[in-house]
Amino acid sequence: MLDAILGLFNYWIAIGLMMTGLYIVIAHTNLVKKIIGLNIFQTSVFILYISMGKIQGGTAPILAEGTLIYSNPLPHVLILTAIVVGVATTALGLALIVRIYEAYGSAEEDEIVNKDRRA
Amino acid sequence: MSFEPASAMLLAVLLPLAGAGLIALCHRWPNLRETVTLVTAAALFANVLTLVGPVLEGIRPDLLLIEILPGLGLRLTLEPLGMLFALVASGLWIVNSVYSIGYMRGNNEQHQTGFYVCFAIALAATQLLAMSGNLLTLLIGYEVLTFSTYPLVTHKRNAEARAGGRTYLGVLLFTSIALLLPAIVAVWYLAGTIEFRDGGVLQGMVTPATATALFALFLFGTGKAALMPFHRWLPAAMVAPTPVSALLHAVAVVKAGVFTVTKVAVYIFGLDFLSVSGAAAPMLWVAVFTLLAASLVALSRDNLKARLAYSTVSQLAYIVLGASLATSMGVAGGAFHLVAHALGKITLFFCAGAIYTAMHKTQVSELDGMGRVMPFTFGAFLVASLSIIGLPPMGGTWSKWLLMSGAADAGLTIVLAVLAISSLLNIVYLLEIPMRGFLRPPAQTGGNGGIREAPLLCVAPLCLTAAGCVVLFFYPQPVLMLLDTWRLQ
Amino acid sequence: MTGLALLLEQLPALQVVLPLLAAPVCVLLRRPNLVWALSCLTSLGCLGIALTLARQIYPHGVISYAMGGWAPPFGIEYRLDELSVFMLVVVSLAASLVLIGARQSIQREIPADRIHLLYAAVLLMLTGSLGIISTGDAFNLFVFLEIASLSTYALVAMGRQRRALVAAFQYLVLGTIGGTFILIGVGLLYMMTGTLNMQDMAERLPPVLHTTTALAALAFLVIGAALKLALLPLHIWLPNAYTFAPSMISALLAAISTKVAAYVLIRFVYGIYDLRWSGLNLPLNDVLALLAVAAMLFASYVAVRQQEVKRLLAWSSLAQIGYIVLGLSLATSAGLAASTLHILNHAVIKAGLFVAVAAVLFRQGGSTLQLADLAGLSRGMPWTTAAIIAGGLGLIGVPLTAGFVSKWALLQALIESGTWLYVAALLASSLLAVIYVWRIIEACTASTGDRDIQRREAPLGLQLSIWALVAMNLYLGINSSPGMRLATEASGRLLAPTAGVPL
Amino acid sequence: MKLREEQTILRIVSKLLLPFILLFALYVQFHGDYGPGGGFQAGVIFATGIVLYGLVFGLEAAETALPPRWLQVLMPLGLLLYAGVGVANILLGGEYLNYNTLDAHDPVHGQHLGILLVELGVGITVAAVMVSVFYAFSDRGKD
Repeated sequence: MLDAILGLFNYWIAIGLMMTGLYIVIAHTNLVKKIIGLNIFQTSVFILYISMGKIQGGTAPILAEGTLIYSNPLPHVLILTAIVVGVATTALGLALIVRIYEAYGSAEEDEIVNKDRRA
Repeated sequence: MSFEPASAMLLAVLLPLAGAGLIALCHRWPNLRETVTLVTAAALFANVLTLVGPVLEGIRPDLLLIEILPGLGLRLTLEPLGMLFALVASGLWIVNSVYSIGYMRGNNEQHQTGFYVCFAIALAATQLLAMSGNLLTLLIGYEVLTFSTYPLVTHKRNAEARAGGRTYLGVLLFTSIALLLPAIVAVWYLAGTIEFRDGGVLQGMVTPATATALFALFLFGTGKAALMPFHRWLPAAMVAPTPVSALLHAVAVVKAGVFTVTKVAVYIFGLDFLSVSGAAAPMLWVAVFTLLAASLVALSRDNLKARLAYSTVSQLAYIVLGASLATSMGVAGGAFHLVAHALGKITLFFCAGAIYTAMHKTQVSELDGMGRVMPFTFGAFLVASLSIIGLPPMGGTWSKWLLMSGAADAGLTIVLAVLAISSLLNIVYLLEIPMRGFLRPPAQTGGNGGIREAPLLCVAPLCLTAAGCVVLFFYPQPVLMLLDTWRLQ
Repeated sequence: MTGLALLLEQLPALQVVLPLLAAPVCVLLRRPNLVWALSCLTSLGCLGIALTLARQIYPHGVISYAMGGWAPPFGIEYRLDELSVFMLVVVSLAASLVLIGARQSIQREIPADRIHLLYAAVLLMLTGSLGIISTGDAFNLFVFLEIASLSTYALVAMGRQRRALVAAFQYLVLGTIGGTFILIGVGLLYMMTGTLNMQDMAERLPPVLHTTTALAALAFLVIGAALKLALLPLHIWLPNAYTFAPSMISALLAAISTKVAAYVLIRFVYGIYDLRWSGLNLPLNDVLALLAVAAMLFASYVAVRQQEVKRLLAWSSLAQIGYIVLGLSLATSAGLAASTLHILNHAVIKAGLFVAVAAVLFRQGGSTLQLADLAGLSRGMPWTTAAIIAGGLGLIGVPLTAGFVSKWALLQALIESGTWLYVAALLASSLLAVIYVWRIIEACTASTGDRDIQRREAPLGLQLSIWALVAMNLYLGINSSPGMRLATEASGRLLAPTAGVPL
Repeated sequence: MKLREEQTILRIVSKLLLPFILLFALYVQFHGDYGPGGGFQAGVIFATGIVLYGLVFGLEAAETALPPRWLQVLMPLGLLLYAGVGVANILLGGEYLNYNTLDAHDPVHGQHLGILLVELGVGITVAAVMVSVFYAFSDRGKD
């Protein structure tokens, strides 16, 4: 039991972050907060990947005397790409929010919906 | 002409289409446009006539146009029943065109070009349907016919027309997509082919229960055959101008429906299989019910066209009945009725249109004494009514005779009784109209302006078709020969 | 080896690189007409490459291309089988036909200083879509998916109304969640198999199939793909995105975005996993089929009630997505072939309709098109009306249109599997389609009454695009044997017991 | 702005730091094939330098140093460099991005050259994008 909690703590952290992020995306009406939630959600996946690559006792994957076990560098590389994708998404999302704010005078989802309904 | 029969078949489909294009091009010159219509109609009829010889010799021209899916293509095959239908449709198109010109000009209708274009397309569809070599081709012809007649039904473009058009399209499309298409797919799945073949394709492939269900799907799915409860579109389509009603009820649409039913019964199920498996029995009673119920409704209608519409529903049930008897005599009777009813009903509608054009009357109760004003029209009406009732010396006699023989063959005495009752009902609701016209005194006093017929272009066709009804009694050989060719094959 | 043969070898990469190169050139060129011409040429080039590849792959089988010379499964492999090349043709064909007509419509709807950016985004979307289809690497697929999605968000945001911004934002949030779900799924699969090459994954998966991780990965992948695909309960982004995007972009989205997502779903559930695996103790087929049926019925019903034409078409797309998913959920060769074919046919039909709507909007102005605005269209723009009718009949599935063929194939597949309830649902959905299509047609032919709307046919470019798509629609409906054969072979390869060549 | 003129320490420190930030970016950029680093990181670090400059000295100053027009050109240029290397590989007879082809005699040298060029392309694009995102945001709301 304890093993399941402590031994797999990295997964628990990832799941916790994932749920937090998704909750923020769903529950908050503020668009900026939604983007933040989205970021947290994505970060949880980054952590999942990176923790996956770590091997106990392994070092950085640079050839050196005396080390036999290396951590897997591939997930890091992948996540680097995923981070870039995440940044692009965030930038685009924020840009959209700025323009939405200019067009509606608000960045709250319910107010925007109301304004559209009235229009 | 020395056409290959196969190319003549293709031409029969392409001619009206080309005509439609030309008509559209002649938009600005009404006289030229009407000439094109008539020339196309005449050319089509001549072309179809060239096919009669080969068909009577027992040849079945066959032409695979395109293969849509493996084993599934557009195929034209001409067999005697289709020949009969093609002949009736193309022949009556000429008459109908002449009448349309008189009617459309007489009433100053709008959108005349569109009217003639759609008419020509509808004719192309009937030719495709008549010559279809498999269910897919038939379905295509059937659907094109539905879509091309929709603008005709909603010709007036007002709210009423649109409501009628919606019912028209709704019922026809609903039945064809929800019932007919699955039936076709099922045949394709069960029998591996949807070609029309002598003796059917389903024998030995399906259980009697499945066959019964399939037959019901086909019959109800063919909404154009107007079996109750899918008959609503026919009265709804009465909003259309009269030439359209004539087309719908006599030439193209309803005949396409009953032709489909007949063809499916003969070439997909096969009459032997149909009678052995008992698949047709339930539908027989649906047809009987429709036949009687529609007659009763017709009795209660005062609007002339509505009465004729319900009469059509009832008459179509005769043909479905003929197919459902599952005897060759019954089918022959149905096929004969297809011709006889076409001639009779087109005359009746022409008359209704002529009355409207000349006097602007639409109700039966307004017709008192009109026979003296429009003697030709009402005379033709009388002749056509007698033909539809089935009294000699009119063509309808033969179809009733054949149908009754078919019923006797099948050992269904009760059907004989039904046919007799129905004839009585026909007498009541159809003969009332010429009776009123000739025997009752005119409703308004001072309306004795002598004879005031509709324009010649309206009256001539209806006299012609009425004469046709008589000729068909004395000279039914061409039709009977075609039917014999079919029975011998 | 001659130079040409050398180049032929490189086609799998060039396919993706061509639009990738063209996109920055567009940004540098800036001149609207030049940029448009370049985009057209590029997509036509992609089409040419796709066709050349198809000629190689259909007779000879899979092409494997080692990106950067690193041999698979270690390097990124571009792996083209019959299905992918089929999709390549669909996507590049749809893009070409839509782009040809896009010039005037885009010029009318987009400020001149942004047009070059729009085309660049379109080309990036094309890059992403073609990349998704070509790649054999699960992570690479994710990256391309995000490239395509990001450019799509930007494209939607270029719509003229401010609601386009909100629609794009909504799409961005849901699309990113979908993409991230796919990322999770890929990660979990990598954990279990130690490889990212999808072919390799498929081979290494069976021993670990029963593990929770492998099943969770499948769940994440399917949900992620369903989000991008807008399968019913995950569809809320789509109607707004289609409605408020610039008209021609709606056509592109309808023809490409969801179709590529459908490909991704097929790849996941048949290329990596296999819905037929008995070890796969999930009722996934049934879940997918039920969602598909729900989409077919519910979305069609909603479409019937719409007043805005683009929104109506969007809901109809949702229903058509239902057909695609229903076919693939059957886990039979016939079902998958029907889905594949419907991807092509629906792309052509819906793109044609959206371009026709763009043509109407071009003459009418404004950015949304109410049904009531269509009144008198059949008089002012008879050809466009004819195209709309042809497309509408395709949506219903009337014979001689492409829609009939795929519906026929789907009906066959359903009957073959004995799923009669689904047959009934398909027919019911077709009937609803009749109603919503008929509402459009009736609106087009309605008389204008007193209002006298001056309308002329749209410019030649738009006409060309419309009629090319309509001609495709009719051609595929009349001569469907080739398409059917290609789709059957594509699904056959995917469902073959030993899929593909050894690595 | 008054506040900005008062921040003497900030201004001087950042002026001192700026060359090193940019230099570090270049180091990360060009050392990427031996140690941790590469175009993404370098691009972001480079952009950080510009962003810092903009924050402290004002947007106008930053835009004089690195005009937005350049960025419009640099963004696609980086992408072109990246894709162009791949196309060059194809033209030299290898697969797309097969750097071995870049040097006919020494594939390893080809690898070095290839990754350097590709990462340079990535770096340019990332830096340009980052800076233009910054410009775009800080430009808002002024008018």
